Amino acid sequence: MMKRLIIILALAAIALGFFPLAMRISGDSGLTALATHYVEAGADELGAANLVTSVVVSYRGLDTLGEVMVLFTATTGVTALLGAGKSKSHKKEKESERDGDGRREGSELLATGAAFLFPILVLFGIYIFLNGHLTPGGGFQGGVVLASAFLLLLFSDCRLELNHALLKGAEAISGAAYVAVGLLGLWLAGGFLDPRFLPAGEFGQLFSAGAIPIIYILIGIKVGSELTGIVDAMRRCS
Amino acid sequence: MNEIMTKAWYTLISLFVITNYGLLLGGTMARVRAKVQGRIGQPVWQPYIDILKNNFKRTGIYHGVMFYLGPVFRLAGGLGTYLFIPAVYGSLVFSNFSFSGDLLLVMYFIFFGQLGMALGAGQSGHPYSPLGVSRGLAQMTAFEVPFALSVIAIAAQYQTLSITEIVAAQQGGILNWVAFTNPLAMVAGMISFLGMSMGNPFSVVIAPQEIPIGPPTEMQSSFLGMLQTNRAIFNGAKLVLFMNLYFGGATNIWIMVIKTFLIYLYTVIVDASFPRFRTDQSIRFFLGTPALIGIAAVVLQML
Amino acid sequence: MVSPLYLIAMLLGAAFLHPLIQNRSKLAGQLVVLVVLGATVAIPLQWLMALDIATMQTVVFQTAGFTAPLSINLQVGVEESLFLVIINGGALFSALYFFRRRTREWEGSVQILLMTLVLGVNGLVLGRDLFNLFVFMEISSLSLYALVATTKTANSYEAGIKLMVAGGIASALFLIGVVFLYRMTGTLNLDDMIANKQLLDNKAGITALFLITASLLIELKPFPANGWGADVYQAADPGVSALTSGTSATAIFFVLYKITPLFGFELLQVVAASGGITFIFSQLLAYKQDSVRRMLGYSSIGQIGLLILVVALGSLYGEAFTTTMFGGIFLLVLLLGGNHLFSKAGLFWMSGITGQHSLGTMRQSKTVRLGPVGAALQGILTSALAGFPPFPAFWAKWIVITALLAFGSYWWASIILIGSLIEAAYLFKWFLNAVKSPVDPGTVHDEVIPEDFPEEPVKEPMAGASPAGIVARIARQSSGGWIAPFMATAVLVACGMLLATMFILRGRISGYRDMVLLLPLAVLVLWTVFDVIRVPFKLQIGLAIICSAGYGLVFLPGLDGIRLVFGLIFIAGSAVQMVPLLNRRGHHRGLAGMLLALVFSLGNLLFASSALEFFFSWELMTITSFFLVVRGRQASGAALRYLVFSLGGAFSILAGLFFGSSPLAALLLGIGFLVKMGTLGLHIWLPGAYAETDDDMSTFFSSVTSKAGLFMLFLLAGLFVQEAIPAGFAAGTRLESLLSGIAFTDLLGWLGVVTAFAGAFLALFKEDIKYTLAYSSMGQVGYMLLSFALMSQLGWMNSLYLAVTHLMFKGMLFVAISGVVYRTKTRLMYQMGGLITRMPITFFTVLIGIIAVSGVPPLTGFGAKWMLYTALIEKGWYLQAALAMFASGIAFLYLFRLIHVIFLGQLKDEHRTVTEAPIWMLIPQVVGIAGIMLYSMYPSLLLKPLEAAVAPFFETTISWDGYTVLSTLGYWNGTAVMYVTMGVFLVPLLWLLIVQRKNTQKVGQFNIVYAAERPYRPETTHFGYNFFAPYEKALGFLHKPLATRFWYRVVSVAEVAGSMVRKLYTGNIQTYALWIVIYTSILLSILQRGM
Amino acid sequence: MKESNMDGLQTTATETEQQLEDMAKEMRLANDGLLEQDKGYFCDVRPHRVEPYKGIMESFANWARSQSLWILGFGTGCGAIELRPLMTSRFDMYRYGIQARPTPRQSCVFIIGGYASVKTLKRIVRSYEQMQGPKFVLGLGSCTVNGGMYWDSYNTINRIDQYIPVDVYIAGCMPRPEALLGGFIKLKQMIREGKCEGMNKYIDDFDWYKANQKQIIHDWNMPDYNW
Amino acid sequence: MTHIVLALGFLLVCIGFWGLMTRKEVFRLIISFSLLDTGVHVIMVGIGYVRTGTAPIFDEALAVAGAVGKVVDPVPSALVLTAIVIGLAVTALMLSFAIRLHASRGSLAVDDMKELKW
Repeated sequence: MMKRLIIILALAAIALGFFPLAMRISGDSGLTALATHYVEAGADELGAANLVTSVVVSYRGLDTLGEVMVLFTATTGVTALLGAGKSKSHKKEKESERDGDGRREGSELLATGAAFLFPILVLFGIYIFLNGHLTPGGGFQGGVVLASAFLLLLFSDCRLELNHALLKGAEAISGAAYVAVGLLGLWLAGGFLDPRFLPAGEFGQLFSAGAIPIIYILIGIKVGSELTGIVDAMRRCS
Repeated sequence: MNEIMTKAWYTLISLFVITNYGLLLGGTMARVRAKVQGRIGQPVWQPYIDILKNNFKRTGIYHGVMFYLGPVFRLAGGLGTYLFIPAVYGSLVFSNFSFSGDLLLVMYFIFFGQLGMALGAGQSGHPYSPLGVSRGLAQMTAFEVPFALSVIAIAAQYQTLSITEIVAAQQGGILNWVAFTNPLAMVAGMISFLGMSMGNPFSVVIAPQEIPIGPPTEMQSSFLGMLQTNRAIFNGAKLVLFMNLYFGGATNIWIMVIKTFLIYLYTVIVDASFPRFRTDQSIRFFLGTPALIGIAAVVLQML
Repeated sequence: MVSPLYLIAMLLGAAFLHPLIQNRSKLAGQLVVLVVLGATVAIPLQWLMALDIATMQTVVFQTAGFTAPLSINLQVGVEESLFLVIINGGALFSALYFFRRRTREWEGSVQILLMTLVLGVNGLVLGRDLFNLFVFMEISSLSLYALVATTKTANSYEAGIKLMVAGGIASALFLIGVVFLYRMTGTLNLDDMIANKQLLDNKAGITALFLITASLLIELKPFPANGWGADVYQAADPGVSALTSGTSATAIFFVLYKITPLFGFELLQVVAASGGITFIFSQLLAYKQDSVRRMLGYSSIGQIGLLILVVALGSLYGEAFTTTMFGGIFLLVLLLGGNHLFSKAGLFWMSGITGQHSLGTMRQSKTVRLGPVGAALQGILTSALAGFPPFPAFWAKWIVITALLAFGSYWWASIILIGSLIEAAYLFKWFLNAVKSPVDPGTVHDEVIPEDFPEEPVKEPMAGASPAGIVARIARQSSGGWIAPFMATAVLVACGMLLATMFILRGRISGYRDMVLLLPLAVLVLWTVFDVIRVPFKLQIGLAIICSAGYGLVFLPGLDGIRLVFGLIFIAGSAVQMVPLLNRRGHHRGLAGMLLALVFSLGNLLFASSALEFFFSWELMTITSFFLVVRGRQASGAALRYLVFSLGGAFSILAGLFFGSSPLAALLLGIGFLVKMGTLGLHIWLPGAYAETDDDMSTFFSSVTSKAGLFMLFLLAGLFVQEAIPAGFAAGTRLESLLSGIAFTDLLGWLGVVTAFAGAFLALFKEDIKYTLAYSSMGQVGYMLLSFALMSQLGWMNSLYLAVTHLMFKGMLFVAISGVVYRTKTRLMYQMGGLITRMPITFFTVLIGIIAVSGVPPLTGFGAKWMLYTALIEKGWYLQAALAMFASGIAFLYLFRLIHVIFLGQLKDEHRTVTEAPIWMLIPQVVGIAGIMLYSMYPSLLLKPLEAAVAPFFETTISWDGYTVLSTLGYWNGTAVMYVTMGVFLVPLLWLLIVQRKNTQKVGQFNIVYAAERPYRPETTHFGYNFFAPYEKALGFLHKPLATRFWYRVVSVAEVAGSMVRKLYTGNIQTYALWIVIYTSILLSILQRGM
Repeated sequence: MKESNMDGLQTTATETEQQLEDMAKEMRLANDGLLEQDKGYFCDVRPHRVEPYKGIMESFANWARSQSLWILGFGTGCGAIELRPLMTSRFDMYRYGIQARPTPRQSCVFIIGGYASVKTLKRIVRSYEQMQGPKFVLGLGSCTVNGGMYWDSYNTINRIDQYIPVDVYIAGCMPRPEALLGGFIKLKQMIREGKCEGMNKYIDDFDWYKANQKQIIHDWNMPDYNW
Repeated sequence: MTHIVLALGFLLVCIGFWGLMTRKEVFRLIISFSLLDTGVHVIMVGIGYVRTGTAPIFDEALAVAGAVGKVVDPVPSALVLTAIVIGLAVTALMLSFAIRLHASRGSLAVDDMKELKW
């Protein structure tokens, strides 16, 4: 009880501490100088309709690269953690299968639904990251949708074995390609991750905004494969 | 060269006097002790005969080099102690080698003989010898404390450590003696003198039957004779020292004889009338009242 | 100049492609990692070459083709480059560690994670965009999270989850802070934000800034919100812990360092407080630890806390720090951070390689005992971490304390010093547990009564002497990851040497006098090379003797007065005392070099011209002598005490050096020097250190090094003539006005005489011969102190006289005794006896020695007594004189016991075949005897030079009349005394020889009167045990180890504090979270209240 | 050594060595009563005669000896009870230069205080041998003469002079202190006359004495001569 | 509006903290952590809010010219995107830790995680 009290007090103190922060900010103060610049010049500079995408992929491209890296690190970590138990859990799985107490088979409904939805989801995912510079969405979102497609597939068929080499390959190649694109920017354009080494194209079109779509494609593939990998690792382990 | 020869003669005379005086004093005191006990006692010259007899022993044994040298050290200590003290104030013959050092030298030279004897006793291999040495040394450190305090008080009083000058300062009447000008120092010093002379109640060092007379238990023949000679000389030296420190010294040999006799008489009477302390008791005794008296004497000089 | 983007791109690409390469060839994958990490070190090095270091040039790299606030930029400057070299170097060594360890943890994923971690930290160091920093922080954090789990134990998962929760909270706080900062300043760029700092000068701004700071602090594991951190260190693989503590934490710290320009006064204070509290409490916690890795973890946390403290204080007191040294605060950060990174990582690796887990069980198990190489590595790493010279932390410590004290920031200075002391204590405790033999009880107790004497060390086969053998050995040892700590050590040593050269020379090479201070370091290096190429030990020692003699010949003639006296003691004394070592067989690695370095550092005390030079030599002396003490068979407890006390003293000196000539300086410096001298109350290290050292080196400690403190007292004597409490200060109460009259000299005098008494008294009851001598030395030093404190001509002469003669007779005694111990294989006196027949020369030495020590005329000792008492009475210190006399009486007791129980009495059966001590041990004895005899015969030979040395300081109170020295009180003619003594000795001797010429039979040892029986065993006939039993009965209450008890109490207070504090760490993840929240909220409310 | 003997080389050298060794062996005591490992603790030199001084010197020495009789304070038998009154003021032996010493090393008179049991005899022999010569023995009481009332006891010896030389017997059972003083005066006379050469007698008949002693003392775990 | 969003965000953060400190199972801790993270994201989005602003995507409805004042701040949106992914990564890692912990200890109770302390 005492502990609860202390917790409540500590939280109250923290909340009180946050108070001046919240009071300081209001929605009326307008954009910051930086945001103003982005809004005013972003479209011209990069040619992407989605300003957030411009910021994410180009202005703050390094962040995104880092973000990909974070995800990659997490995947590596998850694989490192869960991968080791692979053979053991496999054996266990087989044993439990023999005992008739194995993983529950996906229901008919799920199987059918998954078979039906899978291509649509994949397509949707690809759509999202292809149009990341135009509409809400982007590489990450697309990648997640892709991964959810595979997740659905994995749910429906518990014996499904994904092609790990392919996953790994896709992951590695897309990541390396992203870095290569960044370097191309450094060599051919203004700086590292500068997408403008490709022509900006026509504003609002699919093939526009320089290398941004390429980057988003790579990110989409990478995120998709990574998340799939994570989910798969967790599935096989638990 | 002539000077050295003269000094050598003087030294011999001085030593001759002190040896005979010490021996006779010892014999007399044995008689005094006998009187206290209601006996007649041994002849006055008995110490001479004992020393003669021991030197006339036909055989002897020794346990090793240090055993051999122990009595030599002891006698050297006694002789040296005496020779560093001016025995008679103003006398050329009895000034000895007091020019070599002051009171501190004498105080530390006493250790010389103690150490040598202890080493000789130690090499005998007899367990009782070191037992006696242990007791003796332990007791010695204890009675050194009031004595040191008393000496410091005197040194502070006269601002000198030279025995000659201390004696000189006490000339001119009985009231100039330290015994009267600095009675506390005298009391402390005289109590520690009891310990130094190793009579009762501080005689546990040479407990005759418990640790057959302690350190010299293996000593015999000429070794023993030498120790006995030293006993006479060393006693004389100590008496002369205390006389010089507290009782105005002596301007001629007769005054020295009288004063030292009286001082010795005092220790003998105490010896004859008290039982024995254990070693730890005597240590605590000396570090108690006598030390406090000594401190009081010193503090009085500091004020 | 290579763009940092290539660095990042390279790491990224390598990480991404690694799985593919790994699939092809495992080795290729590993090589890629090593190459890439190597490149991460090489690139910053290239930057360093391209940049202008003097002006701390920085170059900014933009990304995405836009300039800074628009896009993310990276900054490469001298600071970043240096840090990256260090951090990446550490990571590279880590990779090597993993690579050579070849454990199953070293999988492909771990290699990737290592690279991502390095990527993250590189981004952290280079990035100038706050959000970008967040991303990189997350990369490194995630890598760490995953790495923690590499041991695949339940504990590591548990620790990982705790770490992630804490890290999650931290990143949440960081995010909140970042967005608010963005909103308030309109930028995410750090430089812009610093330019617009005034925008943040309000409550919300401070709060947002604080959130970021708090997040960083939490990542750096502040007290008390750091239980999870310690858990991680405990559970993770040591290699990972090394990365956590070194690479990751250093980088995050660098971020904190980067954003400090944003901080206002209040925030800096809060940060400083947090850092300081973390530092001190972590050290307390570590002190109580049993688990090595957790202990190291706490140590890391503490060190980072110290870094934070230093940075915060540096920004607070900017000018004080920047004016002192080049680069100002950055240099400090670099030194401390780099030192910590390499040494701590090295120690973590060591713990991993040798499998050290629990301090408690290490001593019992024989498997983790370190070999010579391991011990050397761990010793160097530990010394570096503890801040001994010449390692970077030493210089940093010096700068920090200098600056803090210059600024008057005493509390921080004392916190840093106390914390460092505790740290040194537990680190070296670990070191000792790792290197000491199982025979060593390792506890800290007074007297060891060894059951049996250990055998001679097994002689190492000299098979590896050929070059091929050396290569093979190095290769063998470098497998299993040894390469990593080795490299770390090499880096630390190299940096240390470089820094030492830099600091000591300070750009001036005005002559060999400056170079001489570096000599100990050169010696250490050179003799280490000797060890590696297997130069025979005897040759090494011989060279050392020649070198110290050469040192003396070259440098001493330039000195005069008191310096010359001590120079002779330090150098000539050492050269002679080294001779017994020639007796040793087999190979003793590091011994000769360490010894010579000690001699040279002692000698350098004479040449130190500035406080830094002095302190450098002093600390060098401390650490080298510690490593010599450690070599003793059962010395670990003693060595630890020695180290802690020496270091405490050194810290006291360090603090004292900056108080000019105020009473405080006198107090602090005095304490430092008195510790070295081992005065009562500060002495409890002394008996153990002197006694438990190898027998042939005890003499060195007792007769040579103990004089260092005295020498410094003489040098700074002017400090101590003032009053302890200035008169103006004590105008108030009666008590104060009473105290104000007390001069330091009075205190020192009493301390000296009480030490003399206590030393003698404690020596009295020791059965262990070396303890007896050790306490005896303590007592003798007490006399020296007393004489020094007299501040009169005679007093100083006596102090110097004692210093010289003590060198001779105590050196002689220790060497003689070491010979006895060497032959009899026991240190307990009552087990010896009757050795006079077997070792006559040694007996004679001891005889001369004890006569000299006890001050019995006619030998030199009496001169000291005479001068002492004369000076004391002249000064009016009567009671001191009386106590000194009592002490000298007691000294006589133990000295007699020493000679009796060993050499006289009954010879034991097992010693019947004992022979005289080896020739090498006899040489110093003979030299000593010759010296003593010469000075006994002609004291004026010694007294007159001493008089001349002291002459400039005091009025003359003594005069000469031929050989007689006259004082105002008395006189002493040493020559005459000698002649008279010889005369009175020879006469009875001749008489005895004549009378007892014949018929005197030498008899056997059992031919004694034994109450008409015969003795049966020498053991039961030898009186030696508890020799002064009556004394113990009478005055035994003085024998109670009050000082020891006091210090035990101090230690146990620290321990209790540690164990109470660690109750905070319940191991419950939720409590940890609660602590984080409480920590944040409390700091926040303090901060907001402060506005 | 032996090998070189057999070779016949260096015969003369080895022979002289051999002779020297033999001589040394003669001077040595066998000390058979001791265990082998104990032999090293004791001096094994054979005691030898010491001739008195010649003429007046010896007379003077004997006078000094007779005037300073230090007795060993060792009560070997019941007769020792009669020794104590000698120290009292009634008899006051100090008048005659007689003192008690606690250690045989410093004593010159050994008073055998009555019967000597077998066990005591060993101590008597030891103490006697440890006294430095010249040394004198007073047999106190009849038991020392012929065993007295214990003449047929299984545990006492009858004649002490078969084991150590006795200078003066004081007959009686018990003799009074006065008789003891009488014995001392007799002893003094004899010393002055130079008749108390018991010490040399003991050396001369050393083997006989030893044989007698060893016949009685069976647990002879001491050297043949206790220096 | 901003204040409401911010308050909501902070409330979520506090709920997350509360959950972290009171729920007794690792899985729930992870959920609490997600809540906390979500709260932070809400705050971030709330920060970028501009009254009457719309999404910063240029299309027929939003011309480049004069867009200032009509759009919300794109920067926090970009940031939150990254933050979300990072949160996801952390969550994934946490979950796999939980899985491993459960496999090795057989329990996910917080009170069973006390092997390491002091």
